[in-house]
Amino acid sequence: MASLSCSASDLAPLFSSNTANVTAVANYLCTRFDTIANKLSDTTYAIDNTYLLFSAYLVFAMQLGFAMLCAGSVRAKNTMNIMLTNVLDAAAGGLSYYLFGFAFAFGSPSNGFIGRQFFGLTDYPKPTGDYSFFLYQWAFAIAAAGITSGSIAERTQFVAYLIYSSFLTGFVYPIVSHWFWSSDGWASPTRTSDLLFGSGVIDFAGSGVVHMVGGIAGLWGAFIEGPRVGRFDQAGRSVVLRGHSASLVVLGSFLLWFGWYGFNPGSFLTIAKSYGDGGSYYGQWSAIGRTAVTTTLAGCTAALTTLFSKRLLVGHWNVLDVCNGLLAGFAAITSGCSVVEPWAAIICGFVASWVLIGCNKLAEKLKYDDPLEAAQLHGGCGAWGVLFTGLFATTSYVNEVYPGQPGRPYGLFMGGGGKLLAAQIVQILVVSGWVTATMGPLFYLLNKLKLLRVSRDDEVVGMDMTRHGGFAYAYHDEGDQSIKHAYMMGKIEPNIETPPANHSLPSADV
Amino acid sequence: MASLSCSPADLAQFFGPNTTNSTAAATYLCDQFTAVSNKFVDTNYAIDTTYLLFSAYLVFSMQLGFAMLCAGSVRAKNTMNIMLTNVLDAAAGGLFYYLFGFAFAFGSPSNGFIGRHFFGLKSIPSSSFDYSNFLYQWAFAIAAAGITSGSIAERTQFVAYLIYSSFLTGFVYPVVSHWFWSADGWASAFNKNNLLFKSGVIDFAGSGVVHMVGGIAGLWGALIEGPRIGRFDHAGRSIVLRGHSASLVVLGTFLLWFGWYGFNPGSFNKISVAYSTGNSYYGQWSAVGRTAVTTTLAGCTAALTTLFGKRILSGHWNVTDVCNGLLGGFAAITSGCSVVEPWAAVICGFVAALVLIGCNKLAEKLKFDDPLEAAQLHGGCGAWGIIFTALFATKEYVSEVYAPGRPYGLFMGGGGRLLAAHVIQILVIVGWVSATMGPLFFVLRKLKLLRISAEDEMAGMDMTRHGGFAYIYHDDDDLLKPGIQLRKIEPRANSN
Amino acid sequence: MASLSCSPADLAQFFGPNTTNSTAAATYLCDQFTAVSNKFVDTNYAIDTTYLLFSAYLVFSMQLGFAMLCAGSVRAKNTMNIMLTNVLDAAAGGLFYYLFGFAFAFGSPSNGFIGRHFFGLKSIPSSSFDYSNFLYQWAFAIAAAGITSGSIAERTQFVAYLIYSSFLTGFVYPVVSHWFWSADGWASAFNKNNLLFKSGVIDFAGSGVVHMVGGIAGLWGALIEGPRIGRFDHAGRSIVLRGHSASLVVLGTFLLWFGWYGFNPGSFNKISVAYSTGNSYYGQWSAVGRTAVTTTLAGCTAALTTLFGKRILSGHWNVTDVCNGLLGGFAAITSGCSVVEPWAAVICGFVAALVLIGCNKLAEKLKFDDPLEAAQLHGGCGAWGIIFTALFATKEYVSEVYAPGRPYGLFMGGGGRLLAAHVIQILVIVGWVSATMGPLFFVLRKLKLLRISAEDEMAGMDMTRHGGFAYIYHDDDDLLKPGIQLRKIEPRANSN
Repeated sequence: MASLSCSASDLAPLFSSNTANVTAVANYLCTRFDTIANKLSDTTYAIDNTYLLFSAYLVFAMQLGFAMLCAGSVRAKNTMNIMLTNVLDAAAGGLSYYLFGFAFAFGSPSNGFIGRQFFGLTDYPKPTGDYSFFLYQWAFAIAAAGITSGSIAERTQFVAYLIYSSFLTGFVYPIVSHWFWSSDGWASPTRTSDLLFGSGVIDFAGSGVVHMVGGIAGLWGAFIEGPRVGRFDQAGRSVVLRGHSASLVVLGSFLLWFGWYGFNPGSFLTIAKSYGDGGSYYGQWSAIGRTAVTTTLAGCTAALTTLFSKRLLVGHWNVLDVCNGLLAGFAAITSGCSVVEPWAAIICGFVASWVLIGCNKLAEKLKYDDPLEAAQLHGGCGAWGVLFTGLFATTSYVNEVYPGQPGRPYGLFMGGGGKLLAAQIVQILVVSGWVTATMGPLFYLLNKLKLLRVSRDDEVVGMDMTRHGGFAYAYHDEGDQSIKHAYMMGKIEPNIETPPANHSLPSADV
Repeated sequence: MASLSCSPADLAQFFGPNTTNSTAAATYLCDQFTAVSNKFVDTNYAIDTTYLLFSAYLVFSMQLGFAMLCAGSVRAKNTMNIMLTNVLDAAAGGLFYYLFGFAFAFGSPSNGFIGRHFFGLKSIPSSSFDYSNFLYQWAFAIAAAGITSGSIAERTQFVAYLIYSSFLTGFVYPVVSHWFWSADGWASAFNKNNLLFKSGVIDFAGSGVVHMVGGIAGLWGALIEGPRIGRFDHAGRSIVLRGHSASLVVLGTFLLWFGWYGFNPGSFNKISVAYSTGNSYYGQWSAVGRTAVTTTLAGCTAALTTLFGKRILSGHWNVTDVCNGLLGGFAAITSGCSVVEPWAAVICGFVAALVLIGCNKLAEKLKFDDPLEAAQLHGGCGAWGIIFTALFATKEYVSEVYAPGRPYGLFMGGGGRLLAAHVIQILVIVGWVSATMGPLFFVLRKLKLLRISAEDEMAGMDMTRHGGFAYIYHDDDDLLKPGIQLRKIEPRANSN
Repeated sequence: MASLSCSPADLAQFFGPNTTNSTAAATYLCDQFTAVSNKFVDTNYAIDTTYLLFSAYLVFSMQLGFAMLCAGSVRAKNTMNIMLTNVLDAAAGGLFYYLFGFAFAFGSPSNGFIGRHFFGLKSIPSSSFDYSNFLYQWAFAIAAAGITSGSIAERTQFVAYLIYSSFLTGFVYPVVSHWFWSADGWASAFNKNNLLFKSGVIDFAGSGVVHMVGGIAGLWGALIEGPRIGRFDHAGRSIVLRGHSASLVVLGTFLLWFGWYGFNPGSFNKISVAYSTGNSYYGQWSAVGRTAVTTTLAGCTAALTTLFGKRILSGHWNVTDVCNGLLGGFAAITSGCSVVEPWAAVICGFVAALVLIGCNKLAEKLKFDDPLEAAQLHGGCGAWGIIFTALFATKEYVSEVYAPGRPYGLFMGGGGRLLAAHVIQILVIVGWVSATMGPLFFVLRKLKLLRISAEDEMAGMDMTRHGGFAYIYHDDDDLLKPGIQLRKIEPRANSN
């Protein structure tokens, strides 16, 4: 590459009055400007990739959050099982997304329905995307599968899990993300022509693409499996089967919050981009900061709303409910985070909390059992978030974030007309329809083949004992056979080796 | 935007022998340079915002660290309660700081005492504050409230917590941060005119503004509430009420350590700033790295000092003590991290560990009960950190990070003015927090809103207020006997 | 620094028809270009430092991962002990690495065996090393010590731990990293002259330098100590002594995964480097991204392979085995992550899982007891990773990341020289670590400082050495009956 070094003594002779040297002067100067342009382009790539990579790492941290949240929310006897599914969401997702998921989602050029390039990252990187983009999208894909595994926790055969998880991460989710996020997708707002309703769907970070997909898949799974044994008693009353560790739930929720800062602001993909002529303090970096703020405010509002409404409804100040409320606010704001004002995010969070409470009431009435409230939280609040964007997106932010096509429709309540809202409603219907049409039959088939649900005995004893090689915890060590701690041993793992025979030692735990 | 593409053919036309084109040539070239200059402005905003945002995320992860540290340090029966307070510190803090906290702290132009612009982020972003600044400062504000909730853990009514927490995050803390960090603050080192003692207070990342505020608020809370039942026996001897999970304590401590790399180095706010020192490789990026190093060394030294100190005093190699020592070192270095040499950070950490041990001894003697040692750790070590900065700040670093010609550390030959300013800071913070939080806690106690009943305290707040115990490790699978199951799982039966 | 502001009026004056002003015009323009050039230098430092610092923070979070992984993998009675060692790895490591470790490793100019500058960070920052480099390398150094502490968990005296840990972090590891990573190292691929086999060793992020060093040190420690009591019964059959919390194991594993994104892609140190390939969008940023992808794929493949392999072998779907497999894949890809294609990473992970299973079988047969499988995982898979790099490194990536014209992978048609260098690396690391750590552990054993007494081991070190058990889930609040309370909380009733 040409260097930027400039020597006055070299340049000066070129400025003589005879025209012969004019070309030399111009060349001398222009090479330097070209070098500057190239260097600036390199610098921009370096900044944007740094930004995207660390955002991807944050999104990956959400998988840890999911694992801890799920682990804490199930009973101790199924902890190994649920954690294994979370580890495998990431691991199996990594391979399947590498081999074909990414190609289905972002392979370009392609038709509006499914992508067909970049299988196994061939011909990659491109000017349109780098490895960091793949990593970022992978972290999103595994999040969707993580949501579903929460809905069907504590009663699903591990083989069924392996099957639906690969199918979801490798096919169902990538196609949805192609529709709404790829520049070829039929409903994408970044299409160059033929925008849906002249607008396209604004699902910035995936209330619909990620959360609703995961939530609705979970809904069908949990619906077809039926509730856990003991979740509703003979009289049909709801019995709460509490998770075994609130600490893990709080840990997981905070990690999800932490990771959401990669999920929402990271979805800009680039940060070094000026709005307008440049040289101003306002650019994409401000929009990214604003997105982080709207995300925070929506979650905070939803948490507080849940705290007080649950206090009124139930009489307890319950940290687990607050955590779920928090996540509901996040799931809802995810769609519109980049195009709404901070005050609108507060409305979003407030409503999201009530949507979650309503969905939970409904689920209880319908005897629907979702151990992590995943369908209600990600499905219900995700749908609300998609609508919310159609109502509150502001015109200036929409045009900044989705540039190139001035005069886009924006939020109904902000005076932007109903076209964006119409597109958002279409998204909800289409996502529900597609996931139902693919995952519903899959779960149904698995059920018919007796591959879906574990046996009643297994469920009662816990899958960790029967399938995963043992209980997750051994706080009172039984290993030292030589010392006589008979009393302690009894206490410990009532049934470490022997399944149901002596598992009921209720009085053992003090 | 003017493009940077340069065409020799176009440019050459202007360089003819006739003079008429000279203006065109000059304009052409200058447009290019303006475009370059604008690009650099954009680039720097992008870099600095990236840096600041990720630092803010790290600081936010400290809230997770606090939650785990607090959870592990209390008894199992109060875990739900303390974790709820930590979640709410972040959540309620987010709303309050958005609505008025940030305005009180950084609203500008304003007087030296309190800010009065930017309510609800009105007129943000501006050339001086972007959304990322708000997010970063919010993460700081919630840390202060988190400290206090540790001091009064295991015996405070939840309603009292909601009240003091809002008051602290929404008013007390923002005012203090206005004084020392806003360009308008009366004691701020960024003040354009009227620097306190011609120096201003160098509390870089907040040993005073964050840690002392949280610690002293906790001190008053814990003092007014009195010790937990059973903390001191009838003979007045101290009985250790151990936390329920050392794993959570270690997890929380490491997360705080992790987050502290956002707290201290992140307080530069910008990384893409050149220093005019002649060494091109040396700039704010080096100062940021140095700050991370001083932070690390102070914490490490304090941890080792505590390890051996406690071994001598108590005979155990105790991991929770080491964790607290580590945090004491961090709290102390927070004030001076950017303006001291790495070797001075080692001294800072060493003394911080001794300060913490001393404060704990004193607390025990005075029958002061703080379940997380928060008042001792953040208050005591924070105060030491402020003094330390005034003793060891080097001339070179102060002039780079703040401005040339400022007073610097007493031991480094910079005279006593910085020390005077820092003593003022300690007095003023103690005074302000005592004058606001002390009466608040006192009124709450008079209204019987502060402390829970003795029965509740014995049973644990989780059972009585928060819907159940945090852990169910032995769910005894008597699903075939649903009646019993109900009794066992719903912890009203007090069984598990 | 000259400013970038450009005034057409000023510039136009110089473009008159008379030639006298040509120097002025040229100077004016060249000053502008120099200013631009300096700005680029600053900007690149800012970007690269941001990148390196946040990578260092991620690597640091691996220490938290180790702590949780170790804690969950040992029995509850030794949790405090192992967590204390992990905290101290970081804390003591910070001081030692500051005082002399970094100097041994990267002090320059120096001979090929050991560095001898930069003690206590003297003359840092310089044009080649900034504070951020130190922080990053420190985070690596403490990882090596963390590995070893896993191997000898549950039976080692705390004093022995303090001794070997200081020795390993302060001397053994820095020397190895000098050999392979310093520009002066005799086997380094950055060596300016005298490349080993005209190639140098490509151990990009340290399968050998970090993982094998830690693993082999652990191998000797565990071998000399012998297995834990009860690990093999009288008939010599293996009995699994399960860790006390799978949740902590999973937490630790995910945190290690998270941190590995700092470990491998971060090892580039700089991200703002253009490659002269003609594609402007392709540069070091792409290579960094590719490294993150290869790392991910290797780990994922190893996890899946372990899942199905163990299902076939043992009949269970076991999450802790999957976690170990995952880490095995990461340890293996660490060496070649930057110079192999993503599809090769899949092969790497697949074989790594088999290597780990094989090593574990072998260990069981030889009655070698390593509570965390650290020697097998980091030693075995690390060695495989070094071989793997020599087989699959592609020409294009080696020339981009290191230098053009270097030997590359055997299977990619690059000849055997790289493989030869890598075999040398394995032999040399095994030899050096054995020659230093082996005698150390042996002497400690002779001095009766290595292993704890059988009674202590049965009771658990937490009770006897660390002030109590890590968990108290059932604190029954019979504080008014202190005798009972003591008995219940600490079953051995001997301390608190």
